Amino acid sequence: MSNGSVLVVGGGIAGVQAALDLANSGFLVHLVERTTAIGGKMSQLDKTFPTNDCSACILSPKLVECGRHFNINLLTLADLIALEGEPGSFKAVVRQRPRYIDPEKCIACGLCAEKCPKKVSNDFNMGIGERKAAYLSYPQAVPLKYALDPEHCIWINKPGRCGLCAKVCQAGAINFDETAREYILEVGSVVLAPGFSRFDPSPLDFTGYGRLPNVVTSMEFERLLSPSGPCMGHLERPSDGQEPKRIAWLQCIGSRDINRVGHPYCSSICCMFALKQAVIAKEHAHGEFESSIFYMDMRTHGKGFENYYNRAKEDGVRFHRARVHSVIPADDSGSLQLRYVDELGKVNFAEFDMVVLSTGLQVYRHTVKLAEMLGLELDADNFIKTDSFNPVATSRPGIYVCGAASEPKDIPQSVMEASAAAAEAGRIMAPARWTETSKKVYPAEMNIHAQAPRIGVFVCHCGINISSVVDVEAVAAHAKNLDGVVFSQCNLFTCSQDTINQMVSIIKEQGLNRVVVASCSPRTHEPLFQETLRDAGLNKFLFEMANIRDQNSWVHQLEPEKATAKAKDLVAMAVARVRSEGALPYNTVPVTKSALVIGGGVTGMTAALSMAEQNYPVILVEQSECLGGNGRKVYRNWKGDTFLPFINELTARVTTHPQISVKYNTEISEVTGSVGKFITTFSDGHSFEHGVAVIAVGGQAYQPEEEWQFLHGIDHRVQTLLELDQRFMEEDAGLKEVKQAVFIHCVGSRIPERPYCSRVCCTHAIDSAVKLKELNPEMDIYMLYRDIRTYGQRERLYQEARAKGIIFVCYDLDHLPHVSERDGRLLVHAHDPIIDANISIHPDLLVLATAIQPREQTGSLSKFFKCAVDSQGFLLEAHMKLRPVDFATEGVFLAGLCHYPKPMEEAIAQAKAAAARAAIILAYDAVPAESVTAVVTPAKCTGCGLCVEVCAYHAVSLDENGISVVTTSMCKGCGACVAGCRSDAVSLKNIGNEQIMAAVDAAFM
Amino acid sequence: MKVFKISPAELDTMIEQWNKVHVVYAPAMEKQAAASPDCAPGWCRVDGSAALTLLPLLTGPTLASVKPFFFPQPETLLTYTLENTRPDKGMMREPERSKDMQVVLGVRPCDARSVLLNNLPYQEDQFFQANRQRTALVGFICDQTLSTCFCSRMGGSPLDNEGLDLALSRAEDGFIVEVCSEKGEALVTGLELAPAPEGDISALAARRNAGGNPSATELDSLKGSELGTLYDAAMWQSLGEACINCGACTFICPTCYCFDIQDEVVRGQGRRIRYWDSCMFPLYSLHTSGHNPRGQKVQRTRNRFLHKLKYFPDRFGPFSCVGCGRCVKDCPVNIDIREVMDDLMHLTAVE
Amino acid sequence: MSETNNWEPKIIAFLCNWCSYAGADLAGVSRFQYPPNIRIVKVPCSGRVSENMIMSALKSGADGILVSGCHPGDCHYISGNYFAKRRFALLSNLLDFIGIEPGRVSFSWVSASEGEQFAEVVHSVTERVKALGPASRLVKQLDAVQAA
Amino acid sequence: MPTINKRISEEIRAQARKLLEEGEVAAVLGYGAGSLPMTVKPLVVRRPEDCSKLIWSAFCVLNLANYLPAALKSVEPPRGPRDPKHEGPLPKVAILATGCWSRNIVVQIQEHQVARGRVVVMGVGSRGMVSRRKVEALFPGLEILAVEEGDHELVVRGADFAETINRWSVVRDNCQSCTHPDPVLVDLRIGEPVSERKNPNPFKQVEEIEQQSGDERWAWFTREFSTCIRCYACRNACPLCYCPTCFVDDAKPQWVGKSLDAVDTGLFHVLRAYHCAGRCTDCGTCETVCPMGINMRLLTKKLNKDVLNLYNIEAGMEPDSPLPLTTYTMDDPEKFIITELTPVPRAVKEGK
Repeated sequence: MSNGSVLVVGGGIAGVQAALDLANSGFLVHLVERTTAIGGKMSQLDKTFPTNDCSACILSPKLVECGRHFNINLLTLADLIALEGEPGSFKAVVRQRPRYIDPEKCIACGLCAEKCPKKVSNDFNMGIGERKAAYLSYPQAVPLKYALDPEHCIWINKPGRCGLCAKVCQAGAINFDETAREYILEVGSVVLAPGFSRFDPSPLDFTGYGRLPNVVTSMEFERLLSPSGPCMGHLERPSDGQEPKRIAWLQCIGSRDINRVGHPYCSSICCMFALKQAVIAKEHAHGEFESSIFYMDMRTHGKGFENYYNRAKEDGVRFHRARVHSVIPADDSGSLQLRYVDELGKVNFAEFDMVVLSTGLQVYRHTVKLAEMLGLELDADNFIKTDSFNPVATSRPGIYVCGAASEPKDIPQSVMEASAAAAEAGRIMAPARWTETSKKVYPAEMNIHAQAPRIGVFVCHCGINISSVVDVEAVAAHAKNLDGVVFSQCNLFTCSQDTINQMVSIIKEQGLNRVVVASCSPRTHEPLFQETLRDAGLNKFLFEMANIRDQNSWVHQLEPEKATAKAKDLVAMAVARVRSEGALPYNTVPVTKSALVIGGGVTGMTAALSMAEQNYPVILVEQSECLGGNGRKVYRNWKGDTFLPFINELTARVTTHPQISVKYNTEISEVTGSVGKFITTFSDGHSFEHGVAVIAVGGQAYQPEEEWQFLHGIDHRVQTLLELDQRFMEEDAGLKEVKQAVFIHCVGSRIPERPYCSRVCCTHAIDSAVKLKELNPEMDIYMLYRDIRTYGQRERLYQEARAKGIIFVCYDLDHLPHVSERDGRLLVHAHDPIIDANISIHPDLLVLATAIQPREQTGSLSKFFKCAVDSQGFLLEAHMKLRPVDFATEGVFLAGLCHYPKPMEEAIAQAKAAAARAAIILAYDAVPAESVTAVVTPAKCTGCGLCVEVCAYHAVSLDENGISVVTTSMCKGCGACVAGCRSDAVSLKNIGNEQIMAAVDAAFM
Repeated sequence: MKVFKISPAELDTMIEQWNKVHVVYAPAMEKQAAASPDCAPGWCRVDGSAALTLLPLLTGPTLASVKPFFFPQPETLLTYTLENTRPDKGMMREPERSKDMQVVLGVRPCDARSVLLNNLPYQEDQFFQANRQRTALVGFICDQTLSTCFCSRMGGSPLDNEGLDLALSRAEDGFIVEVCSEKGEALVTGLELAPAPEGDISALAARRNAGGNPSATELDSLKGSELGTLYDAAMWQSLGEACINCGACTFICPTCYCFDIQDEVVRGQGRRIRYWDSCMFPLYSLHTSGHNPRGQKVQRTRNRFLHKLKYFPDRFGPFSCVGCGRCVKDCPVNIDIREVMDDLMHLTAVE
Repeated sequence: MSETNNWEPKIIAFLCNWCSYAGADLAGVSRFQYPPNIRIVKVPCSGRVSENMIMSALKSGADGILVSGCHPGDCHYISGNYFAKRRFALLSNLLDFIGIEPGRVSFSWVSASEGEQFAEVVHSVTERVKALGPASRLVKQLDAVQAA
Repeated sequence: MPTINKRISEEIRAQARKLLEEGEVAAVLGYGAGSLPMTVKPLVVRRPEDCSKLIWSAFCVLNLANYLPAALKSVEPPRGPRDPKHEGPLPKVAILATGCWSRNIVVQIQEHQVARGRVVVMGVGSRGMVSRRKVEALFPGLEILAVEEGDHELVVRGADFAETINRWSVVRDNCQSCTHPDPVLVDLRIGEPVSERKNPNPFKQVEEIEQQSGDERWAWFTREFSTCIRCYACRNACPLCYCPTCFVDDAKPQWVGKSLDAVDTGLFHVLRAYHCAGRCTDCGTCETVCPMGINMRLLTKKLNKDVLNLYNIEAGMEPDSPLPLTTYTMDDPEKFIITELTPVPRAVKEGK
C-alpha cells in the first residue's frame, strides 16, 4: 500500500496551495522551502492584476493556515537532495540548513535585528535598501521567526566577535552552534513547485540596466510601489528619490528573444504586469503622470485582462508598438532618453524619468539541477516537461509539477495546477488517506450555561515589548476590579509554552469560564490561546484579546502614561465584550460522499474520472447523447497531439468506470441543499444526493454575424476554425488544392459587445495555417490579426509559422478587413500598417477565428447553485487569483470553458483542480462550518428581505411564513445582515450589538 | 374662601413676585427654544417681564396638559455609579430632589380636575405626592369653550375652580382671584390685594348656577352596565382597524398615568427612571415569556377606552377623562372619544 | 479649553478584521507612532457597522468615531464594504445636515499592507477631533435630564 | 357642476361597490368623513352597502398604505402558528392610492410586506392635500367650525366669520414639492390622471437648511425636535415603519433612552429617518400627524435628496429594482472618505 505522506518542494503560492489541498484531504505533507519563509514571489508583489488586490493581504491567510496546519510539516531553509523508490513509496532525503534562531523560542520581537550591527543588501526588496544579518524576510513572513544570515553574521564568521543579538534576546533563542540536519522522509508522491526566477537584464547593454540607476526591473519596481517596500509605497526613483512623472515600460526583456537571450518563449504575464504597474503608479502619482508601454503584442488573454487593458487606455496609459533599441541618459538629472522606430518606420525619441524593464521568466538553475537529480525530462527551454493530456505529470511517475516551473504562467493558473497536482498525487495515494495524519484530542468541554461570568485576565509583558511602555502591573490591578473578573496576573511571555501550561491549570483551579489575554494581535495569537482554552476544557469562543502591543505599546512609545491608560481601557473593553459571550458550536455539515459533474466534455469527464479514481461515486450529466463535447470538433493542439484518440480513450475510461454513472440527454431541473448535501433533480424526474458539484458545461463558438460575418454561411469557401478542423479530421483532399488562404483573427472577440480575448484562437489559427502549409507548402497564407497572443511556449508555433512563410498583417477596429465576392472569386481587402497601403487578396479559403462564448444555459444553472456569472455570462469564481476553481458558494466548483476560453491542457488542469478541491470536502465525514454565524430572532423579524439581499453567500432566505432564516452552513459571519437589519432581528453570535456596544461603553467608564 | 380683584398690571406684578421665590411656568405660545431643557414640551419658564405677553390665553385647554409637573417625563427614582475605582460602585442612592415651589400659570379647570383624578391611583405614590406638594396651579376658568370641549359631559365644568390653588376669572377691568387652597393662600400672602366687590362675586356664582349642576349622569349608565357587553361590542373592530397605536392620545391626555421603569447608564453613571408608557404600545403588555395578552391593535384600543370609561370608574368612582378634547383634536386618525361614548351608550340602551 | 484642561479626546475606531485591523497591526510592527486617543473595536467587516452603532457611540461620549474597512473591491466578504459605503455616505451627509461637526465621524479605507496610512489616518482624525474640542452634540448627559 | 373631488368620491363609491359585489376584492381601503372639520377617518369597507360611506377630499392626509398589510391579513382565513399554509389564492384588497402612496405600495412589494397579486390599486391623481395646520394658522385664536372645499378654493367658516382662501396656498409642503402626483402603480383608474410636475426645486426646504452654518443647523435641529413627546405618531403612521419591535424598544443594547432627554429624542428621529433612507416617498404623513407640529419630514427629505443625487434612485418608482441600501455599484461616490491625511514627519512617526 502507498504511503500516506507527500513531499511538496517549494513554498511559493503553488507549493502552498498544493500542500494545503493535500493536507486538507487527508495526507501528511512535508513542505520543503529553500528560504527562511514561505510566500515566494507573490509575497513580493504590491498589487495583483486584474483586480488590483493587495497581494500580501490575499496571500497572508493562506500562509498562516499553512504554517499552523496540524498535518503540514514545514521545513524552511531546506532542499531535497535525493529521492529513490517508486510511486507510493519514495524515500526522500531533505537537508535543512541552520537558522541559528530557535523558532520555538523566537517571539519575533525584532530586538535581534534592531541591535545587529551588520547591514546587508535587502534581497526581499530586490537589493534596494538594506536589512540586517539578523532578519525577518518580510513582515508577514511565515513562520514569523527571525533568522541569522550565515554569510554575513559577524559571530558565525568570526565567533566571539559580536553576539549582540544573543545578549538582547530575552527569549534566549539565538543558537550560533546550530548545524545542518538531514531528514529521511517516506512519501507516496512528490509535488514540485520550485517556481521561477526573473531574467537578469544586465547583459542587455541597450537597456542601460546596471549603469543607469533609473532603469529598474519590473520586480524592483514592484518593491518600489509596495507600502512595505523600501520607500513605504511612496514612488521614488532610485537616483535622487524624486517622484517620477514619466515612466516607460519596455516589454519582452528576456522573452520572445532568440537573438540575444535565447528565450524563444513568451513569458505570458509581463503584459498584464506592466499594465498593472502603469495603472498603480498613476494612482501613486501626485498630479501629472505619463506612462508609456513599448510592446510587440499586448497579450491580455486572461479573464478580465482585456477590460483592464481598455481601462488603462482610457486612463491615459500610452501604448507604442515598438522595440526600443537604446536607453541613454537624457541629461545629468537622471532622466532617460528612449530611441525607437514606430510602426510606420519613423525614428522617435522620447524622454522619461524612469524605465521599467518587463523582464521575462526563466527556470532557476537549481531547478534544472533538481530535475537532473530526479531524472526528469526538460523541454527545449529547460522547463520541466509535461504531457498535453496530463498537464501536471512529469516524465517520472509519482512526481508532479505545478506553477511556472513547467511553463511561464500567472498566479491563478499556478494555483489551478497546484490543485491539479494535489489531485494527481491524491489519486495514487487514495487508499492511504488519513493513515499518516494525526488528529488532536481535547478534553470534554465544561457546560457554562447559566453560570455567572468568572473571567480570568492575563496581561503580557511580552519581554519588554509591552512592559517598557505600559505599566502592566497597573493594568492587571485595574482588570481585577472589573465586573466578572475573578483572576488577573502578568506574564513575561504569555505565549510561551510554560505560561500556556500554567494557564490551563489556572483555568481549572480558578473555575474560570471566560478568558481575556492582553498582549499582541488576535490575528496572530488568538488561535493559540483558543487552543489553550480547549485544552483546559473551555469552549474556545469564550475568549477575547486586548491588543496592547501592536496597537498600543509599539505605537505610543513616547507616551507611557497615556499608553497605560489606553491599555486599561482596552482590557476593560475586552472584558465587557467577553462577559456576554457564550459557547459556540464547532459547526460541521455531514457530507454525502458523492459528486455531481455537469457537462460531459473533456473537462467534465476529467473531473469525474479524477474523483472516481479517488473512489468517490460520481454522476456525470450530459445534455446531449454523447460524451466529448467541443473537444470532438477540434483537430489537434499546438504541440501537434490530435484530440480524437485521447477523447475516445477518455470516454471509454469514463463509461466503464464502476464509480461513474453517465446520464445522457439530461438537464438539471432543481437543486436544493448546500455543501455536504445537495439534492439535484434531473429533467427525467430522478433526483440525486451529492456532497459536491462540479460545473463544466463548456462554451460555444460564436456564430459570425453583421460586420464579422465575412460571407460566412453564404459562400462555402468561408469557414470557421472548427469547420476547417472537421475537414482536417476527414482528411479532405480538397485542402491540398487551396492556393491562397486568409485567416481573420478576433472574429467576435475584443469588441465592445464581447470585450474579452478568446485566448485560444491565435494559437489555433496559426496551427491550422501551419497544418495547411504541411499539406501544401506552396500555399500562400495571410493572417489578419490584431495582436498575436501565442503566450508561453506557443510562441514557438508563431516562429514556425513565420519561418514557413506565412504572412502576418495587422488590422485594427478602425480598419476591419472587408470580404466580398466578385466574379465567383472571394476578395479580401485589408490595410497593411507597415507599408501603410491597402492590400487585396483572392483566397480560395477564408478562415474565421471566431470567439468562444458561454452557453446560454450557464445563467440558469448558476442560479440553481447560487453561483455568480460575470457580465459576459461566464461563471464567476470565488476569487480570480487564489480561488480559481471555487465558487463563493461552498461545495460547488467550476472548470473549463464555462469559466473562460482556454485550451484543452488548461481545461484538463482546471478539471483536476476542481476535482481536488471537491475531494477535500469528500474526504471528510463532515466539514467544518463557521461558528460565528448570524442568527434570527423570528419575533423581531419583519420579513423585509434586506438581509437576504445583502448576503453575499446566499445564506439568508425567507421561509414560507416570510420570516428570515439563516442557513448556518453557508454563513461566513460577516454581519452584513446584522448591520442592515432595522429591527435588530438578526445578530451575529458573540459579535452581536450587545457585545460590541458593551465594549464601546466600557471605553467611557 | 378669599376672593380678590386685581388689575392686569397687578397680575403682572404678582407673577414677578412669584418669580423671585418660585419657579414659574406658563403655556408655551410657540415652539420653545432648545435652551431650556428643564421644561416639558408645551410649557415654558416665565421670567418676570414676559408675564403679560403670556396672557390672555387662547380659548380651550393649553397645548400640553399639566401632567408633567406631577408625573415628570422622566422621574429619576435612584442613581448609582459603575466606575471601577469608586468604593460605592453599584450602590443605589436616592437622588437630590428639588423642593422648590413651582407655580403653573394658565391652567384650565379640566386640567385642574385631572390632577384630582390622577391622585386617586397615586394616593400612595411618594413621587407624585411630593410633586403635588410643591406645585401650585394658577388657573383661568373658561369664558368660552371649543367645539371639542366636553368637560360637562364628564362631570366637570368650564367654570369650576376645583383643583386649582388660585382661580382667576375675567371681570370688567381685570380679574377675580379665588383663593382655593392653602397653597393658594401662600401665593397671595404678603401681596396687597383688594377684596373682590360683592357684585362680581355674585355674578360669578350666577354664571356657575346657569351652567347647571355638573355631573356625568348621562354616562353613568356605563358604570352599571355589563362589562361583557361593552367588551364584545362590534365597534372595537373598526376602531382598532383605524387606530395606528401611536401614543399621542395617551401622552397628551391629562389623565393617562401609566409608566415603565428602566435603567440608563452613561459613562459609568447610572440612574433608574420612570417614564411615561402608553397602553397603545405592544411593549406595554408584553410578558417576559414573549406572550402578549393584548397583542392585537384592537385589544389595545379597546383597553384604553374601557379603562377610562369602565375599569377606572368601577374602581375609583369617577371616569378617567376630564373632557379636555385634546385627543379629539390631535388623534391622527380622528378617533373621537365622544363618538365612542355615544356608541357605548347606544349599546347599553339597546341592552 | 483643551489646552487648559489637558483634555484628551477618546476616539472609537471600528476596524474590519481583515484589512484595517491588520493595517493597524502593521503600523505597530513598523513602529509608526500615532496619538494614543484611539480605542479600537474589531468587527468582522465594515459592512457589520450600522448607523445605530455609530450614533450610539456618539451618545456614549465618543469625541470622535472612525470606521475603516478594506478598500472597495478588496472585501474579504466579497461586497460588505460596498454596502457599508452607501450606508456611510448617507449617514455622514445626514450628520452634517443636523449640525454634527464634520470630523466627528470619519470613514477610511485602509488595507492590511497600509500600516503607514493607518498611522496617518489616526493622526489626521485625532487632529481634527482635537480642533473641534470635546463632543457635546448628541452626547447624553445624565445631570441635565430632569424635565419640568 | 360638482367639484372634482365630489366626482372622484362618486366614482370611488361606484367602483368599490362593484369590486365588492363581484367578489373581486374582500375589502376596500378608503376614507370616511371625520368628526371635525378638515379630518377624515381611514375606513375598511367589507360590504357593498357600506360603500356609501367612502369619501375623497383635500384632507385625505393619512397614508393608506400603512393599513394595507393588516387589511390583507384581515381577509385571510384564520391560521394558527402550526396550521399549514393556505392553499390557493387568497382574497384581495383594493386600496386608494395617490402618487406617493402607490410608491409606498411598491416599496411594500419590494420588501415582501404586500403581495402584488393581492392588491387592487385604485389610483387617484393627487391635486395636493391641504394642511389643516396651515389653514388654522391663517385664523389665529379662532375656531374653525366648517370648511367647504372647491376645486381651487376653500371656504372657511367659524362662529362669526366666513372666508374664502386659495387652496394651493394651504396645500402641505410635501405636496407642493411633489414631482410624481400621479400613482405609479394603477389597476383601476379613478378620475383623470394628473401630469408629472416639473418642480423647479423639490428640495428647496432642505437646501435652505444646508446653506446654513453648522452651528445654525445644530440650533435648528435641537429646536425643532425639542418639543417631541415620544408618542411615535410619526413612526406609527408611516407605512415604512412596520418593525414588530422598533429599535427604540431594544434593551440590549439600549440604542436610545426612552424619556424626553433631548439626545435620546434627537437620536430617535435621526435613526428613524435613516431607516427610511431610500424608501421614503415624502408622503408627509409623519409631519401631518405629529401632535406637536414637528417638521421631521426634513430629515427624510434630505436623505431622499442624497439618494437621488448619489445613486439616482427615487423610492418606489420601479417594483423590480432593488432598494438603494441593498445594492451598490463599483463606482459609488465616496466623498465622505478621509482623503486629507496628515503626512506625519517620519521622525515623529518613528518615535524619535
